[in-house]
Amino acid sequence: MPLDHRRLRGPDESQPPELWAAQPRDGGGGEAEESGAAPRDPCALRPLFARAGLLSQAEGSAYVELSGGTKVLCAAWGPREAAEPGGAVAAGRLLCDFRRAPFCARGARPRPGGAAEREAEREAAAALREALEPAVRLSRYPRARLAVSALLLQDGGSALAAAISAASLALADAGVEMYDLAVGCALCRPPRGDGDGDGSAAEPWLLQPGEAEERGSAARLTVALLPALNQVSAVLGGGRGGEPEGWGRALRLGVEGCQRLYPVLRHCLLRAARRRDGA
Amino acid sequence: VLALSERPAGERLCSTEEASAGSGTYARHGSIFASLAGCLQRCAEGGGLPVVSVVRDAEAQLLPGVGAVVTCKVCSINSRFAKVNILYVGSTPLKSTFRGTIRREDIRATEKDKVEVYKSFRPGDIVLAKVISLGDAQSNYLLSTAENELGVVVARSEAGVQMVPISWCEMQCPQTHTKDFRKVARVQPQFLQT
Amino acid sequence: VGAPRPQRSPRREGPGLLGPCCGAAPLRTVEPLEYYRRFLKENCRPDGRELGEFRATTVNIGSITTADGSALVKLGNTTVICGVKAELAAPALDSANKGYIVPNVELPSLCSTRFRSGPPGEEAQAASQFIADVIENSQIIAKEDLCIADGKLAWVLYCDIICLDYDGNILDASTFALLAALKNVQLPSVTINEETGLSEVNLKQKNPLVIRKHPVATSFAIFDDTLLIVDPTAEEEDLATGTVTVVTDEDDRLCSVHKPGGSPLTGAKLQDCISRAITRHKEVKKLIDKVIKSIKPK
Amino acid sequence: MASVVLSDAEKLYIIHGVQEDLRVDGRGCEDYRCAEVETDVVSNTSGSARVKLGHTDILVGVKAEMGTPKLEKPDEGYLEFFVDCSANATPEFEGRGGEELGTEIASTLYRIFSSEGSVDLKSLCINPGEHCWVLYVDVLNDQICTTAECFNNPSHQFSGAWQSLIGSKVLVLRNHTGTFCYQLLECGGNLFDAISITVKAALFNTRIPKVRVLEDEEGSKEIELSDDPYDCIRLNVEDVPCIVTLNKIGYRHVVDATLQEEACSLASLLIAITSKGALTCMKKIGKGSLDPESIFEMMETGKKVGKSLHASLQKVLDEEESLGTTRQKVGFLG
Amino acid sequence: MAAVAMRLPVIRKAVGPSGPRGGEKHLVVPGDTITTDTGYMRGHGTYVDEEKLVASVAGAVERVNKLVCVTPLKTRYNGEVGDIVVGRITEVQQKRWKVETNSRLDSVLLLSSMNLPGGELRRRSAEDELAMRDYLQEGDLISAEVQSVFSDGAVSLHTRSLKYGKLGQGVLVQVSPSLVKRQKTHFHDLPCGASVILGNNGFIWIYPTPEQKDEEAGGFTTNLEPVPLSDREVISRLRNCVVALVTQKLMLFDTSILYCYEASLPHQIKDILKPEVMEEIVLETRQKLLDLEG
Repeated sequence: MPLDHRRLRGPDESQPPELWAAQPRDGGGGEAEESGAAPRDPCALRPLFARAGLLSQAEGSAYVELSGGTKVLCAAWGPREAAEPGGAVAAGRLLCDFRRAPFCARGARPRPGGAAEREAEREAAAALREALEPAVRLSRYPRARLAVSALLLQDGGSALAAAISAASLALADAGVEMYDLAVGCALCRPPRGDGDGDGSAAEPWLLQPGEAEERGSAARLTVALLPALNQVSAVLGGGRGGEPEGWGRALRLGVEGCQRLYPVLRHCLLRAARRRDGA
Repeated sequence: VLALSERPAGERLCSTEEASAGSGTYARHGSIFASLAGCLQRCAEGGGLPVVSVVRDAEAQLLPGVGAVVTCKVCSINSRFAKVNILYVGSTPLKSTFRGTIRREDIRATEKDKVEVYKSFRPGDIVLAKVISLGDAQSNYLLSTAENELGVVVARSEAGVQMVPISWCEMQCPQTHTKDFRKVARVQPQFLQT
Repeated sequence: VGAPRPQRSPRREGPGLLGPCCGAAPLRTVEPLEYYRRFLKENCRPDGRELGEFRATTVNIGSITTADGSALVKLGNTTVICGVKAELAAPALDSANKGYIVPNVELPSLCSTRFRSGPPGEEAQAASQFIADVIENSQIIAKEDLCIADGKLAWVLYCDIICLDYDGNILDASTFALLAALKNVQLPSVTINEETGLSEVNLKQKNPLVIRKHPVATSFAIFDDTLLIVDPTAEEEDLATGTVTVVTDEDDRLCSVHKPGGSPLTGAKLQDCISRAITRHKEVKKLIDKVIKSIKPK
Repeated sequence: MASVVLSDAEKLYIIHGVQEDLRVDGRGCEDYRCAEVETDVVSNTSGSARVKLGHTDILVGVKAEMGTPKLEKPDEGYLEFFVDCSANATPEFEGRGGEELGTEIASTLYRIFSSEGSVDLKSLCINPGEHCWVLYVDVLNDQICTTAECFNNPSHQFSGAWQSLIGSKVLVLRNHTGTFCYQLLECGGNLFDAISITVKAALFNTRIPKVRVLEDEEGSKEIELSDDPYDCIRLNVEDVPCIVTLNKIGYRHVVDATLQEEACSLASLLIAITSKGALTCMKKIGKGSLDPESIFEMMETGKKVGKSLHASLQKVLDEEESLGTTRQKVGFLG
Repeated sequence: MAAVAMRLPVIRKAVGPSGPRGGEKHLVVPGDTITTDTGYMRGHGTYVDEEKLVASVAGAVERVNKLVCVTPLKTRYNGEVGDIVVGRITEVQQKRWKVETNSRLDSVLLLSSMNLPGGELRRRSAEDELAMRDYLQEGDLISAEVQSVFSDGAVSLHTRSLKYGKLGQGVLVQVSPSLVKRQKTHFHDLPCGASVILGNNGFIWIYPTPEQKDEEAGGFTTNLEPVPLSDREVISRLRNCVVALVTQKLMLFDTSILYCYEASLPHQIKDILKPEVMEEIVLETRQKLLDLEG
């Protein structure tokens, strides 16, 4: 691995204390019991807190927090001159950046700038762009670029979905013309204790899983919806195979979840608009 | 003009039969939707359909469009064109500058072949210009000053003093009284402040 | 949680000569330095502060539960978050009885348009080095305290400081965030099993870090080579001819003076900076004590 | 994504055609182009395959090497993917664009083929926590690789395994100049499906040498490779999925889109389907959005098409195997 | 019904590039000595090395009196004045468009070399210059004639005839330019119910036969009505026939295409592209062409 001179480096190797915990198996088990003890309503949404327009330097910004710990901050910048004039003239470009704070997850601290971390961030940024592009009226911004930066401060599960919601709020807050907001929602399918998931009808999908549920899941899905137009702008999921019907149900559940989250985001934007007008 | 409650982007406002889509809105599947979070306005003109638009008061994000009058600062000149940075669209400041070009043939409306760029603009000048094209893959915004009201509004002499226009093509330094050539804009009365 | 200073409501208007200078473009964008000078002549700043006035400072501790300690500091608009993650490693060969503190400042593209995404730029690298120097010079934590078993096991404290909103003076904000986050750190107890020689971690039993010193940074911007203004905004930093940062601890001792180039400063002016930094230290210390106290009872 | 620029009228023609279930090349919406599959085309790999789908031409090589298992999964081996989207295939791949597309495809492949229950990763484990097989899967998008300059272009990087192969190609070119005198300047499209089919075929073809773990009295372990080159393990590819990409064009969707059709599609759905019809991965790609109902329809089509895709592929692979060495290889220049 | 057909590849011999009166071509590869006779003149694709004339490209040797050239077997398009080409706009520049014509260099279409909407012949004004993208934009296809060839081989086009101009709905097939036979006309309304433009540059445009002649070409309003299914079937069949012909390296001209079309009729359109079907119908076409030669 090439040495990273641009960051201060600690020792070559270090382990999170959890690895040395007195009874590591027990610790993990206790947690599972915790979530298993009170079987939650699979359709329950975790309360979502959203606030727009809180950063001074960004033209638009939003913060989304899911109870359970996920915290995402997003900044958006309106049209700027495209860096390279040779690009498409007819429509603007949307640039997305996704960063994970080194302390955002439990367990080992990922090395910032490491290959695995860069790859994960690049993939999340691409997913974010996929989800947002259909929502933004890029044709209104010829020769220009719009930029969105997301920073995941704490990953408590459903992080990408929260980032999609936050990013679309930030874009709207920046006054970027949009067809609709993009609302993100995540789901996961817990592994079945007996026999492997054969995709039978009873298979429960959990809406907006927490970090522990996500970690132990057999399959995961993130959906983004443009609620007013009833269009799905992002579908990203994978895991142990299941009947398409099962995934279809998950999609339906996710779309429904997005619709339920929409009023919260809408309200948040209106509050920000009022605050702005009042100022 | 009637201002209604605030609307977020994506909200359905009305059907296209009731009104036509104005700024900050778009029409799809026979309905008009908001594309900005802001105040809804309905504006009826004559006998036609009312126009609905969504207006954002705070720092609307503008792009220089064809026909817009922009304020720009000259960065560099050569014999064929002047390169400028666009700072304002109308009276709205841009959050970041956009690059534009004023070609020699677009500086003035008459006697185009006699125009010389360095007798019209100097780096640092503040110029009012109109966008004539968004440009192509090689060039950026094409601007024109071929109107009486367009051209240099602020220029400094070599002594560093703001010069005063004395004709449509000359400005004078109040300190050293040296004269310099410029394509001077006929400044509208409301801007006449020193 | 925090103790904001009373915000001066209605923004003070600048001296009355700020009419549009040309067409539609006001002075602030066309001639920003001239614009500032007109304010400074009147002994005030465009945001309504006096030259020696700090922005409202707030601190929020422990909001990131995935970190072992965290703090969010706001200095006016400038917002900085610091998360500390503790891991275990073998001590370095040349200092067998010491642990590690690894600070890194990140200025992501999120915090301002002036930064690109990708690896840390010059300013972030300089800030990381500054924080590392403050840790070293002030002895905020004795690295010996981080050692668990001589030559075998020690704590590594990764202190990641991320700027969320960049409106100037990130050194003050970062130093403060680091201090507040370290005060929030709870480390699980570690014992070495005599028989197996393996370490055992008890996640249930946690102890706070011993904070030996409380370094506080105070930054000044130098305008036109002479005028000192405190706690500069990003705009002020850009227009200034130089900046200077003074770090002091609770015993009024100087930990660090950071003056990266720019216009020269007389000894008397520097002395003035130091004494103002000492005053500032008291305010900040009071704030942090209050915040720590407010979360302790539970 | 590699793409072509079309005029509005050309797009309209394609969109109307899809509406009428008659595509430009005469296919219906759910028809694949005729595909050619051949395995064991590169001698110095553990397994390889080449698939031609229209003009999309994919070569995949699998190399099994011994490595250490990942920390979090000590009893499993793993797969690594490397995708080379050479600038030769489409000019769009030139520069960083190709690299980006390459990593995007690699991460999608990783997501699909490394997902639980695809390849039996446990069978790749030699001894837990210490040794396992790592399958390096190299994907080379080998469209239009028939010009001499493309082989001699030093800026063009092939991963190590292909180096020898390139040399042989140049030789062939020198000897039979006449056979390469024309080049159909048409690009393929449907990269994901073609790659997944090729990967599956290459995994089917993969043979991993059998090894034994010997333990001496002190507990130190030694690994012994079987002397017999035919003594090897094969992977069970029954549950390895294939990708079916469904491109939304107008109000309908098509499978196996050409590059021109891809240019008319604003959004598409990528679905990974196993031979039993189980869905293991799905992903929307493209600038546009999809309405939920059409996603359900696309999933249905994907399942149906995916199943027959697996059936046809398995049939060809079995046929090739039954012919054994009697069949003359075409190789990658056929 | 979903149809997925997979097969093992089979080594196939091309039916052969030898046209009706082809005869054996003298094929060379780079480095081959063509002649040691110093009386010959060095033409394209050759160089002189120690008094020997050596080929610098792979292709067929052609002699015109004393001049020896090697025509590359695979080549990009080399423009000649008067050629009919089909090209795609890649860039709108000041006063000109850049056009992709499969040449080594981009071709250009000057604003002054085209008929303005309505076929007006007038001086181009500044407004025309700013509205260039409204006439032709990136991705648009045009048919044009080569007006001049620059010394570096770049081609300048013109569309100053009602025959030429922006193309509407239809299908483009790109083939090697060497497979397009030079003919008096490259615009053909085929009796099977569709039209083709056989660009000398190897761009083949297949489109529904326009009802009114002068409106289709040269105009700037393209017909955006859906093409009827029956026309589509003919166009798709023609397209696949063209692909089959070039795959088997048969020269493209109206008769070969038409014969191939007729030979393909027993097959479903999508089946034409199956290798064995391609082989069969192209053989049949070739036989017919040979019969025609008689």
